[in-house]
Amino acid sequence: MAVVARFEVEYTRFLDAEGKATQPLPPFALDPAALIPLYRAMTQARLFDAKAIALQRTGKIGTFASALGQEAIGIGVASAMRVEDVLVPSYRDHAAQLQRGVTMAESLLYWGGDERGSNFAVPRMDFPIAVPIATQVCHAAGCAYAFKLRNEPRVAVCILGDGGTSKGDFYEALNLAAVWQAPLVVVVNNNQWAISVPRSQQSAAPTLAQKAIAAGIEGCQADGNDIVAVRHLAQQAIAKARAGGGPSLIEAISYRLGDHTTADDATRYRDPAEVEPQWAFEPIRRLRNHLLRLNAWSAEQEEALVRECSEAVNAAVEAYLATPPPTAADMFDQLYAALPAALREQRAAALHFAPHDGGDHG
Amino acid sequence: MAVVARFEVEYTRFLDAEGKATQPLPPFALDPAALIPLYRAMTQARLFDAKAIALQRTGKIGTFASALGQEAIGIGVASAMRVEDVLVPSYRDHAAQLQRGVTMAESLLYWGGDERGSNFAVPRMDFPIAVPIATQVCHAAGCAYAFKLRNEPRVAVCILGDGGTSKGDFYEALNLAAVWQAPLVVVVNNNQWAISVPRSQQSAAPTLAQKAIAAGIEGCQADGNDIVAVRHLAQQAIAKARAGGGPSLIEAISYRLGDHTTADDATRYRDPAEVEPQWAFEPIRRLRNHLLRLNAWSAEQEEALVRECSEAVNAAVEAYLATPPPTAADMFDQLYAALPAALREQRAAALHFAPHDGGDHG
Amino acid sequence: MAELNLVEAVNRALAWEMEHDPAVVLLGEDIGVNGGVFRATVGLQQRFGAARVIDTALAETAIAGTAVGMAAMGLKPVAEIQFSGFIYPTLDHIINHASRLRHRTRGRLACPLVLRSPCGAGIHAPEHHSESPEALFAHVPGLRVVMPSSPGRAYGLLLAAIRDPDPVIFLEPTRLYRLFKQEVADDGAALPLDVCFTLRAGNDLTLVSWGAMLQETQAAAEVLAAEGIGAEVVDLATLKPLDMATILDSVARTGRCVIVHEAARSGGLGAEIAANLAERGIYSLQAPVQRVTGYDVVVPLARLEYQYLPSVERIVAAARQTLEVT
Amino acid sequence: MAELNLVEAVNRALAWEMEHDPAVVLLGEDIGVNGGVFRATVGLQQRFGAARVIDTALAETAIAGTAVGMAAMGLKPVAEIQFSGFIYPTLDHIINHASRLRHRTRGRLACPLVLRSPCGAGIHAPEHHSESPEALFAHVPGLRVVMPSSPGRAYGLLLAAIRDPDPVIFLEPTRLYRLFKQEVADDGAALPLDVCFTLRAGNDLTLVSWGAMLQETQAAAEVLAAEGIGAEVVDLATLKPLDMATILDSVARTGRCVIVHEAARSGGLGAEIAANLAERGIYSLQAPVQRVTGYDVVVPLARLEYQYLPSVERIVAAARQTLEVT
Ligand SMILES: Cc1ncc(C[n+]2csc(CCOP(=O)(O)OP(=O)(O)O)c2C)c(N)n1
Ligand SMILES: Cc1ncc(C[n+]2csc(CCOP(=O)(O)OP(=O)(O)O)c2C)c(N)n1
Ligand SMILES: [Mg+2]
Ligand SMILES: [Mg+2]
Repeated sequence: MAVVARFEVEYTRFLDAEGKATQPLPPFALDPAALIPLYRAMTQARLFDAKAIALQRTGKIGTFASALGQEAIGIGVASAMRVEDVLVPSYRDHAAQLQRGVTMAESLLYWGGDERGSNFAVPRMDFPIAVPIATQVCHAAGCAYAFKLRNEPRVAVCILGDGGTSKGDFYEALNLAAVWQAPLVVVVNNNQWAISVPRSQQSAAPTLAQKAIAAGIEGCQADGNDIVAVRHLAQQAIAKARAGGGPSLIEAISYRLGDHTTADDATRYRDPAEVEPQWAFEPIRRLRNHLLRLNAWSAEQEEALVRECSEAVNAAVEAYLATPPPTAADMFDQLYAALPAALREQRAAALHFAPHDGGDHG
Repeated sequence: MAVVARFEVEYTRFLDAEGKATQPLPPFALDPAALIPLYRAMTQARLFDAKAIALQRTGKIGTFASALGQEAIGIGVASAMRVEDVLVPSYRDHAAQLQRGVTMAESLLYWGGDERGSNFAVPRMDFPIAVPIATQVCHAAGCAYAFKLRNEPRVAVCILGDGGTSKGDFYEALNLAAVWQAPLVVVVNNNQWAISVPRSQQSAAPTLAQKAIAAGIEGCQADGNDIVAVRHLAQQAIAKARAGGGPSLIEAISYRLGDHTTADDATRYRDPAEVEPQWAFEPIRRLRNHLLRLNAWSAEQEEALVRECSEAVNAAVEAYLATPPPTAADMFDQLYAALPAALREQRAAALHFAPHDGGDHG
Repeated sequence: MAELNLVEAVNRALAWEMEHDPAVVLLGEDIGVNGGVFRATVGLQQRFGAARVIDTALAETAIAGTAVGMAAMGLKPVAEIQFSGFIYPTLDHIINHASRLRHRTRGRLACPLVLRSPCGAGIHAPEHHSESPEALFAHVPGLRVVMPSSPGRAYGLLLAAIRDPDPVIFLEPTRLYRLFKQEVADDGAALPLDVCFTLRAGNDLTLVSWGAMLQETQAAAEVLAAEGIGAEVVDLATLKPLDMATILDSVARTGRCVIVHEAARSGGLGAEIAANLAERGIYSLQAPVQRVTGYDVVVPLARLEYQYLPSVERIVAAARQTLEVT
Repeated sequence: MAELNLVEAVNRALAWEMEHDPAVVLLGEDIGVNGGVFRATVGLQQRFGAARVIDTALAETAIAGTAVGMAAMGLKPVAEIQFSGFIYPTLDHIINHASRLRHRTRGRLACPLVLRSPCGAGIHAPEHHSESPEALFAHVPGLRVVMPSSPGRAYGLLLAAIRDPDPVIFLEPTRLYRLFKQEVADDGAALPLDVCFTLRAGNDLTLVSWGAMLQETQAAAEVLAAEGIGAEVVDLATLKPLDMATILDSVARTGRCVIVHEAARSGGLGAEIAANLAERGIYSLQAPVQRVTGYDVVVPLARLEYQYLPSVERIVAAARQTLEVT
């Protein structure tokens, strides 16, 4: 017997739960001008999140998947991307999407049940949310291939959940991207739960980062509630991908503080006593503590930030609510580049039978 | 940064290409009474294989997938199984199937285009050949689950190719089986080629054994042309599974000496100069050299063995050729446990339009 | 007899069969501790243990594929796919293996699995949660496809599906899960597969539908009845194999047929019924067959879903058109 | 003009479009060095490089899924699935993503991919190599499904498929790959999608078919012609969206229709055509519609495959039966 291959998985954290540095920080993490936008973005995402839940409760949008407590992943990853990179997100990635330039009104439109919400005005090439778990990893690998083929210095960045790492799409895509040495970064938001299935039942693998080994690429773990760690590892992986170094996998360990979605009741399967202590690790407080330590943040700034972010949320809600409803024609008009002749009659019928007020009569 | 997980992949070989021991041998490998049946089985499989190719060339069977040079995998693995275990094979696993008790006539019937060839008289619970790559790993995991649930000390043993390790089914099944700690052994016949795709393009992973790490189970490499190594590792993995130790993955490294199938011409994509030296590593010669070293084999025995095996092949061919053709009714009669009323008319029509001689008029 | 809604009826049928047949196991995502996202399996893991009510990892291909292995080894797996929009990764195992394991081994191995999944639109669910994929399965030889339209039929048909020695795709209309209750005797009595149920007799036209659409179809029949028009309403129930005898019989009497389904029109199962009428019922037909279906578009997100779904108005309009022909 | 068989025509079309559009890339198993197991892509990797003719690992889900990503980023991927029996793992990406990417982003992103696959029985291929899955795709809104029946149409339709801004499933009948040659001008001229081709005019009945079955269908038309019966033969060519106008036109003249396809009968695409006749052509019909199809069974292994496939005899018998009605 001879050992023919050896592998290691490393874990990275810069800030502990109290926001204290556990090791020398990367330069950006000492620079308030770099940190405050991240703090702002996380705060904005969390306030948006809370409002979206409230809107769902009052019937103004449909089911919504909160990212509460996982904001450092979306903001950390998206802030490490360039404009011309492409984000390929899951349904829990509005933090990343907002950072990329998707508007809150667009996000609400989507969750409100309107396809126009995925017609982002800004990140025109970003993928829409993927609901079918892990399918987006394949799309991201394909995007990355396109960039490489055309010699474009762009990176495809994909986010999925811990549950998603059980799905064939994830493995197949990583394996192909590795063979291609395509500029792909895959981030696993390991929030410990896939609806009611805890991480321990999702896989017998002690880390999810080690799934990278199956594809022959690098995998590492980050404290996913430490935005410094997430952003640092994402930056490294994205730079490596951009430089032709191929794909990487980052497992960002976080915790789903809320229900799976507004349609879920986590108390059915998860002891609230398990959740309670996890609040101590949440990312916003942690970065705030770090900023305070750097003397870069004040109560006034906090208050102003919350006010601004809340106003922005409210403006988005208003814009959303003011959006005229889609019409029956919208079911047909973007299905194909041009409406096939065979569909003309159906489109006419749909318009004929459409309620006159354009409303939803469900 | 801290290392949170470490992994190794080990490689096992007992006999080198000349059949010389490279390390202390397991007891069975010193026992001619244990070795000769393995030698016989490999010889039988190879002669069968050669005949099947000849039958295909003369139009007596359809496409056939030769296992030339990979006999140690099928025989090594199947000989480590108990009768009550279940084999879940791919299309290249007739060596394993014959060892399990499938008859050569049955195998020919299958390759001759007749479903009855999968109605094995002996290993009644073994799966038929899986043509859709890697799907069988899921089936095997399900079998293993059934054994565990019923507390039966049985093991599901699955074989697939190197190409198959790129498919989602493989990863999903391993991951589930690992969570279940189900009695499953998965053997990868890494014959270096998936039709025209070389191992190096199949995955960037330096070993296929390391794909086990993604599922959190043990993976190891064997010299797949050394039946002592294959059988030894298979025995260990099967015993472990039977004892409740959960699934394992074995990568058996071999080489596809022949074309992918009779429908393939490997010279289109593979330099014959690459193949030539691989003959030096083939498993039958290797075991013969070992037997000779043990003074357990003679030219007379060899001659008698080849004669017997050839006769058995010829008898199987005769039995196959003498099998009356299937009838149009066979398309219907085992589709459901009982023919649904809706199919009666179609069955009658099929019989009505069937050629009177029952022949194939394609 | 208990008053049950459809999802409770599903739950009772599963419980009954697990109680009486130790070979029955359930597997799927969130079906154990959580009792299923729709609560179809609520209480079953507590009652029958985590080994028989298996919370799986997130892997639909392997859910179907391991169910094939379990079934071949003598278990009776009932796998749940959480929403039918996530059923597509099961198709390979269902089509290439489950549907043909018996055939390809000439009866040596069989595949008595049930693949359950909620289906259909109308509950304002997120993207990919409102699909009606029945036609994909109904085209596959070797399968049975069943869709109940009431708590009672859910109970009896699910028992029949589990007991059936061959694979059954069992699609449960989400919209009906909690829509209404019915008295259902929890007595383990199965209903027959492979036959339609005539829910309402009538001599003026035949309305054929299945699943949730029977709500609109029956409401349409009421509207017509108020005008003195007798609509016979047939619930397909087993979508494959198709009991055309009942439909042809009905149309032989009524001479007119409107088929209602929620799935996209082209290549939907309504086509198969209409085709049979064109082949074997044409002399009975006094008017063109009509299909009232989902349009040939992606099921829209919530705000348009009721413009996609066939409405009572559309069904009545089609019926009237059919009746205008003399 | 060169004499080409169907697989050569496919090869020429791919080569033409790769030459003229740098966005076109091919991906699939064994399509590069080996030129494809049927040689459809032979020479293309040599000519256009391994970056544009990608030999992929063995992963159909990812072949489809990465093609979606490539297409969204402006490439025009043409993915090959080696045999249509292995196409099922692509369905999730085709149905849940490719077919609706344009719709769900309201036109912001599109998915101009082509999924090519050989299909059909009749070449004594191994298990799972003889499937006819067209009906599964033809039910999916947002897709185009195309099946050529001659080298010339393979060339022109494949060019059209690649140029089409939306996803196209392009199924190539294996049995036709080398069956016959035709003069094909390699001039980059596409044929129109979404329309049928009338291969033979006739006034006594309409035979509708597609793909390899047009061999038997045209042979049946010959047999009938010898008896003085004029059969019009329509090649569907684009199976979705369906050009019913051409078929209804023809049946308006002939009054009789026989639909021929190789896939299993129930829920096959023939049902959609017959359904349309029952809805919109019923007053033209002078006899029941007939479908001559594969039976509702698993495509058998080689020894029975020609008992499964519709034969000239079966088509002629159906035609005669149709004509007997007066
Ligand atoms: C293929 C597929 N199967 C099932 C679902 C239903 N579902 C939605 S979210 C979810 C759990 C996902 O868990 P994870 O990947 O950990 O992501 P998280 O929701 O925790 O962010 C499931 C099962 C789905 N969306 N897609
Ligand atoms: C899902 C699937 N895709 C494609 C094929 C066609 N095919 C048959 S064998 C083969 C290569 C398999 O390679 P490998 O897994 O290494 O096994 P080997 O043939 O070398 O034993 C391919 C692509 C198939 N049978 N199944
Ligand atoms: Mg999670
Ligand atoms: Mg191989």
